[in-house]
Amino acid sequence: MNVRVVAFANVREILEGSPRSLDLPLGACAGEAWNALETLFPALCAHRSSVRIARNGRIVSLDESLRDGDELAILPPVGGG
Amino acid sequence: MNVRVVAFANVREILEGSPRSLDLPLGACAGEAWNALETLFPALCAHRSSVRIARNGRIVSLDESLRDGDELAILPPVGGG
Amino acid sequence: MDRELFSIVRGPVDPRCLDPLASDAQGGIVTFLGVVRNCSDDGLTVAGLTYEAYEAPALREFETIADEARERFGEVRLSIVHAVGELDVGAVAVAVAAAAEHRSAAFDACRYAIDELKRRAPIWKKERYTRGDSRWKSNE
Amino acid sequence: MDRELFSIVRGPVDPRCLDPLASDAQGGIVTFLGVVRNCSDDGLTVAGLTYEAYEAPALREFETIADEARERFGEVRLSIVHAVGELDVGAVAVAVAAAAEHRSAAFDACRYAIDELKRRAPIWKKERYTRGDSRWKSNE
Repeated sequence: MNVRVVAFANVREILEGSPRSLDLPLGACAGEAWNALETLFPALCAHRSSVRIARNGRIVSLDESLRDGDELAILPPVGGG
Repeated sequence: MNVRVVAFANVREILEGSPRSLDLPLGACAGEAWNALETLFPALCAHRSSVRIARNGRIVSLDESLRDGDELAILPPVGGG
Repeated sequence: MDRELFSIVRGPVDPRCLDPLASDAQGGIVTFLGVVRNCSDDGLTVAGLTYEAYEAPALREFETIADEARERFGEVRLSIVHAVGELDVGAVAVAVAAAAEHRSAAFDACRYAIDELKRRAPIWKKERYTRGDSRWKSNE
Repeated sequence: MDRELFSIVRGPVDPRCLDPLASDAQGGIVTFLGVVRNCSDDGLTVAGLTYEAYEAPALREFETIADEARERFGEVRLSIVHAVGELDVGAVAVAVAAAAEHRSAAFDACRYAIDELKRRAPIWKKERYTRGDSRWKSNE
């Protein structure tokens, strides 16, 4: 299955220029998606403990199962205002 | 001696149409000025405990001595904002 | 640092008079607008308010309040503008703005200023009701 | 009751977008403007900020924050507008307005909204310095 990846701020800059979709085994969870991204972009390791993952716009835990077509967002610590 | 009297809100309405100066014995204090006003305008009695008196723009106690030419202001409880 | 404004104006306050308070060093600006409501606290329908002020002492009080806010909350700039005369429902009767490097001081200073203005400034308010009468209302 | 505004705009926020929040029943309007400062918290001279947002979730967060403010502080109306893109020093990055019958709820709701926005809304900020480099800054 395939999920679309969106990222922001410093994480977006690490992923910049890369395809924004990720092929994953059917039934993969959010944590597996993150691991796949880390393999592709080792610079992400430093952000592992600080990012949150959103599935279709809602924050989820790493064991959340994904579905084909999901939007997976990588959210570093926020800085609005 | 003569002091100028200014008043505000409901107290101003009680004094309305009256001369705005008050003749007092030399060396009179703010309390005596108030008493003279109460004699002229008995409706002021009801406000005795709630008003404050300012001499030349500064709140004073009733025993403050007045001087010729002072501005005496009668201030009911405030309602700004 | 002298774009603070302490003023009493005839008729409604135009909140844009607070705009010059902003500066490049201040990250937070908190503004309070007091607006004439259509209903009194005791449930009467309000046609408008009439304010009067003991003007020079009121302006001195505004400046004293601003000095106190700086003592309490640190470097903060304040403007305070109050209307006198007849105001319709919806008009701005009072505008307070506080600008500070960070938002916490700006919130605290703005709130302190409007609270103290209502408690201390020599300004009076008469509520005019749609049924025809009117009444002086104090903040006590 | 639907003149509340939750919005993300490209470029500086025009604070006048908050004006429609006023109504004849609300006596107190508290506004917070967050302005781009010329100096970072660590003392560097700032040329400007660049914001980005995860827009749809950020707007939902604004509405959730407004709902929470109503639960906590009673009948209050809120508008929240945040900028994205490049902002110069002095530009308004975020504007929050709270209108309530009395000022206390308006102050509390406005402060709650900006505090929670900074804590929770999926928005990010990069400081650009006059010396040429830039850095992502979180609120943590």
